[in-house]
Amino acid sequence: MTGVTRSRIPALLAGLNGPQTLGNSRLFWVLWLAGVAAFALLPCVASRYQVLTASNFFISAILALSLCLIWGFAGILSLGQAAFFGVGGYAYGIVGINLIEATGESGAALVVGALAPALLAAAVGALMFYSRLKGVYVAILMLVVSLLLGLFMRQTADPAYAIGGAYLGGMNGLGPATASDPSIPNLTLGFGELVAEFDGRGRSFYWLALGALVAVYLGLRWLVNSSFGYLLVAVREDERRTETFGYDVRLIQLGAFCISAALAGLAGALYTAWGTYIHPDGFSVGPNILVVIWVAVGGRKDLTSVVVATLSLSWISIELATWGEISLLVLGVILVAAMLVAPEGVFATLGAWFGRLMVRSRRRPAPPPTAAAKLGAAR
Amino acid sequence: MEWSGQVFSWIYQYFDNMAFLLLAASGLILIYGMMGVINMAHGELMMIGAYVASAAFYVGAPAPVAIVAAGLVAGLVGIAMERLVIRHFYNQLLSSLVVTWGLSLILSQGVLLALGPSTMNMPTPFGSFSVGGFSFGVYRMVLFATAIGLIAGVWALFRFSSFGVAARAAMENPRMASALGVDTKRVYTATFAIGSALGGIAGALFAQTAAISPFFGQNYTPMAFITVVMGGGASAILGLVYAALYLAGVQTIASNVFNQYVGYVSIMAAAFIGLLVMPSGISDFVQKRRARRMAR
Amino acid sequence: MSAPILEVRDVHKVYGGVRALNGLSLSVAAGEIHCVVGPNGAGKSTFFKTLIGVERPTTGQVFYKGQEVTKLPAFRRARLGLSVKFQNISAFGELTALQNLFVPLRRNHRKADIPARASAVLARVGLAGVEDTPVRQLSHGQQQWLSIGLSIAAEPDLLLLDEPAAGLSSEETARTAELIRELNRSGMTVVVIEHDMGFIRSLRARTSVLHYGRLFAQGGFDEIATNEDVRRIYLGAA
Amino acid sequence: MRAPVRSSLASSLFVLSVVGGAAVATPASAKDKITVCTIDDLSGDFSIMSTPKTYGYKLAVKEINDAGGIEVDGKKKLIDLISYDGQSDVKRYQEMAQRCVFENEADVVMAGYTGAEREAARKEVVRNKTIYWHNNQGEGGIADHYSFFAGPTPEQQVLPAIKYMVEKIGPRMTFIGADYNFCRAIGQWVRVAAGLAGGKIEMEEYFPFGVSQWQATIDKIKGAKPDFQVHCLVGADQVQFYPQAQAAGLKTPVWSNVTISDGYEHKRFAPPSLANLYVPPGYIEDVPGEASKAFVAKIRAMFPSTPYVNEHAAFGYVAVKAMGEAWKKAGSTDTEKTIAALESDISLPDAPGGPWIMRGKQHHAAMHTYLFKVKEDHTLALVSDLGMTEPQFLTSIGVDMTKKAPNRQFLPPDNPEWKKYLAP
Repeated sequence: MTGVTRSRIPALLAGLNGPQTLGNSRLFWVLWLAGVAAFALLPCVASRYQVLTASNFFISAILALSLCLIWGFAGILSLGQAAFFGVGGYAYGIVGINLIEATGESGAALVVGALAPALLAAAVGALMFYSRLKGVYVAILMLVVSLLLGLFMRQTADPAYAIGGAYLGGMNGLGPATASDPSIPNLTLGFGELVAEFDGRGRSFYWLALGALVAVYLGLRWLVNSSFGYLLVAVREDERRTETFGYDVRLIQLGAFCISAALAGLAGALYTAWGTYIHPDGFSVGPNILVVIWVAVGGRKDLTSVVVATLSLSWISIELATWGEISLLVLGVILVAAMLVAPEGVFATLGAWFGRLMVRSRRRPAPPPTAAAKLGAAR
Repeated sequence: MEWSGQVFSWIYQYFDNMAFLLLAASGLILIYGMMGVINMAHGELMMIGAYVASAAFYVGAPAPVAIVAAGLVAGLVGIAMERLVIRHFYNQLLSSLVVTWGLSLILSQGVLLALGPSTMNMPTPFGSFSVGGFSFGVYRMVLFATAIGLIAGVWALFRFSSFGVAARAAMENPRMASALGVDTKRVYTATFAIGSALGGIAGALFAQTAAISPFFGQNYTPMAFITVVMGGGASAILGLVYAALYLAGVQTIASNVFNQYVGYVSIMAAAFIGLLVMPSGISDFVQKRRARRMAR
Repeated sequence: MSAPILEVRDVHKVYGGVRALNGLSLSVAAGEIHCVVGPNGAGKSTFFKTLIGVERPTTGQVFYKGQEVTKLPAFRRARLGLSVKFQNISAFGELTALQNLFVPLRRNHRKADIPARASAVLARVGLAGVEDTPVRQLSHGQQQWLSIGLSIAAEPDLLLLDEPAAGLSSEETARTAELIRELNRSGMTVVVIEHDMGFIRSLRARTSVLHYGRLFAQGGFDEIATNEDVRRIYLGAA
Repeated sequence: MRAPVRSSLASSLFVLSVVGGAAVATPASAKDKITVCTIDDLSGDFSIMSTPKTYGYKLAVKEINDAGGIEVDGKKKLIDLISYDGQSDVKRYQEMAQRCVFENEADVVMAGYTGAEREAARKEVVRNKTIYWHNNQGEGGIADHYSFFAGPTPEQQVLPAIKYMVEKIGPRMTFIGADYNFCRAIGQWVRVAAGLAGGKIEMEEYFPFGVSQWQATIDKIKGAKPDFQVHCLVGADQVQFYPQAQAAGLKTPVWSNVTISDGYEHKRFAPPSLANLYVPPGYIEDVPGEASKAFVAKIRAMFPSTPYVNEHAAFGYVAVKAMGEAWKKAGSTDTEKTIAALESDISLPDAPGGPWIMRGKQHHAAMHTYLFKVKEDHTLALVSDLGMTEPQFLTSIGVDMTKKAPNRQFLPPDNPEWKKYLAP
């Protein structure tokens, strides 16, 4: 498929296409653009509640993409992705409270929100990967890190837990230390007089979140289809073999891990800015598993599927919450059914199936059969 | 208050902490260690055990009968789960995690809808005894003895019985085992059933000290997993014992030297450090050390 | 004979009570093809793993180009010019052949040059034209050759091949042997670890026989093939 | 090649916009009703406590509607009750609070059991200038223009009850509690109460939620030989203290304001685990009086499977009734007018636990609290009617909500007179 499409697609898109991602055809990109455009126009028809809820879904999708990068492409299982989300969220809040009155903007807080978890990932990741920790051991270690962070944040009810003007606030969540300190600021970007404030409840924030999601999505598509992306897949498929080409696999894993943490942190920072609220419940087992669910139900090896799954599942579960006691039961049934029908991910399976269907309906076999392929078929 | 009492109290706490980890993890170790399935619904099997035991107890069954009944019912539920769902997810760690998370939602929420938010737990039997001016509940020691008994039983089953040999063969190399006439399907189902029954029994035992609700089991699952993984895969059952010895030891020391908050945090910290030092779990680490010693 | 490019001295390796290597000493001269054979369980794979750095010997030393590399991780040995191919097929199935070659080539070459170099490597191992084919669609033999291609794309001084002929048809085996000779002619030292005596015969190179984790015999192929003791351990094992 | 995904996305987008269109179309009819939006834990760990609260809401709404509704803007309007399941999940509270405010355009939002749930929902509700109610005990001291609290505060439970315990049982006490905001606040209040009543705290320790093995702590408490213990043990793990303490022969009386009133532990633990436990509820089923009996009868008639009519049921009921009175008094559902009405000391003389009066300057309510003791067979004995307890804390530190709301939470250290009691 790649061989056919490569030549027909504008050079701009070439870097975004490849076998690491489903959906490389012109049709896909046309539909993709239509989808993004529809989302961009959504605030014109949807209610305020739907707009602000969708903003939250976009943030969740960024978080899911961050896990998809390390789990789907680098083969690192993590049960602690929400830890980075939480750290990013707290970092945004703490820096935002302390700087908003001095600088009038919270862009720096957003940057710190991405950097702080990346630093944490560098520290924890270096310890893990240089100890040759693998598979489920990484997953559990990251869960432990998340639980430890949660344990710490929960017991910060004492007013002594204040960083500048920010009071960590224990279970009740981050807030101002004294009555004269500001509360967690809205996302405010710009310098001096030229600042724009993005209220989490409004359309401007919606477009910003959508833009961030599209940017992260395209950025990751480019990354996994670049030679570094091939390297990630190589590490996933055979760590030892990759190492024998002279690569320090641990460093590659660490790099991917830090990028992933930064993206999760970005999502966390956006989440805090969205609701101007952050609390330590996000470090517990449930939220960590939720990220895994989004990625697994979508299909961990495909970015598009993960985004679609996250948006759909978030939407389904928030609608179910209005059904009362039966909601979690139904969600459980959906999860089990989805995993039984498509263990490799519902949307990835669906996408691959449709891809084959399209090829067949055009009555054109996918790759021009090379001599090699013929030889392969003969065997 | 005498020294003898204080020392005994430390030992008692150590055993108590260990019993908690061993019981919560005893069923999981089979399912994770032998089938490569992270069963997030294990806590719900414990919950079912607790409900069954409590119901049996209040219709007049003696406690031991109630506990056996809990094991049987949880085992049957386990068989159903395995036949319908789990068999598609052997050795797929995170996929199995997602699907069993779904099962756990179904089971806990189903029980909530069917039976309401809570039920009466069972009284703690046996009373207390005292050593050097300190008094202690007998039941916690019974828990510990039962935990050791269950672990030893499972170990013996897999070590000595023909079922155990077949099971280990099926885990190691399913294709080879089935070629040799082992019905691998049935072996898997039976292993899962035994793991589930152990969960049910653990739930019934905890039901005599803890409040019972549909979400009863969720408090045990994460800690049980950390223990199981800490133990490592080189020798699953022995690894579990090592992990319980290690984590409970750190916890007991930290709670007494500092306070119980530090003690609780120290389990997590000990797991963190332990995994970094022993990246494939304790049993693997011990095995490698032994190999190195033999080489010299 | 020229200076040894690779040398192991008195290497022991113990796994959980099993002595896989038991005082093995062996050296490989620069520029030669060197075959290592032995019956099942002789310690061939362990030997291979300690050479490439995936396993560390329990005791003993490994030297490469005169430098001790015993404790060097695999990727550092690779950067010194040691390249390997594992026994099982070790190309990356979910990437295309071209993308596979990106992995060894991107360390030493600019991105723009890589496709051309990759095509050259593919041509050299007889796989011209498969650039954009996902590797899992290639035949078993093609995957083996691509795997060798990946190894030589790193432009090594020493190439270690573990059972390069496993699972190949006789025609493919002959082509593989020809490829190895061709690589050797271009200046590469090649170590072949192999169970199949037929394949070794076609290489006609210096051969070391391992048995119970030690060097059992060494010499030209004919010398080894006619050695009564070697015949006995092979038959005994079979 | 991902058209199905895209098209399914597109179709869900379509669904979204259709739903959106419908939502835009509905407000006209919604205006005919008064909207009460509630979020409670119907599933998850806290459903034990919070499910009865929805019973209280439903009963109050039914009573008001059966009586023909409330006259606002010159027209009788019925109350529309919208209930969401918070699933014991903090993030869900934030999301559902938004739904209440924006989608349902609620006139009042009542949400949350724990402090974390409360803050997640409350922050979202008040920043959108909507009235918020929290209807069970909390750490108190929240002084916010839009926030009202139906349940008892620590000063109403801790101060009178500890005074009673010190006078009747003895001055020496130990304190153990869960390490989070509520129990930390209770700890501070206990210190204040001990200081005021002449008691002495021999030991004070906090524990994370997962702790379930208590032998070390039991030893420590025994070593301290207190006259009574004060507990703030929260969650399924921590309450395992009780059977363990019984088994280990620790029989010292216990006082706790988080047990029985929310989770009716005496109905869930086999006797005699909780024997000798003193609790100070604002309401439980065992509270005497005609109003209490009538309330229990009405709840059971409507929800026969109710395991126990707890504090949540009563204050959920009270909150809706109080809002009804306020709307009636204001003659409007306008937020500011309703707040003004609420601040004029709305009272419910026939509340389940006895007369209940919202103190407008405090946004907290005056009410009866009671001291019960759990007997060997787990029946409850009324030890003392602690009488009508007034919330005074905010007033004592100079807050008057009818004049200016500081929009923050105050805790005992904010009272300079209590500094001496709080010093470690």
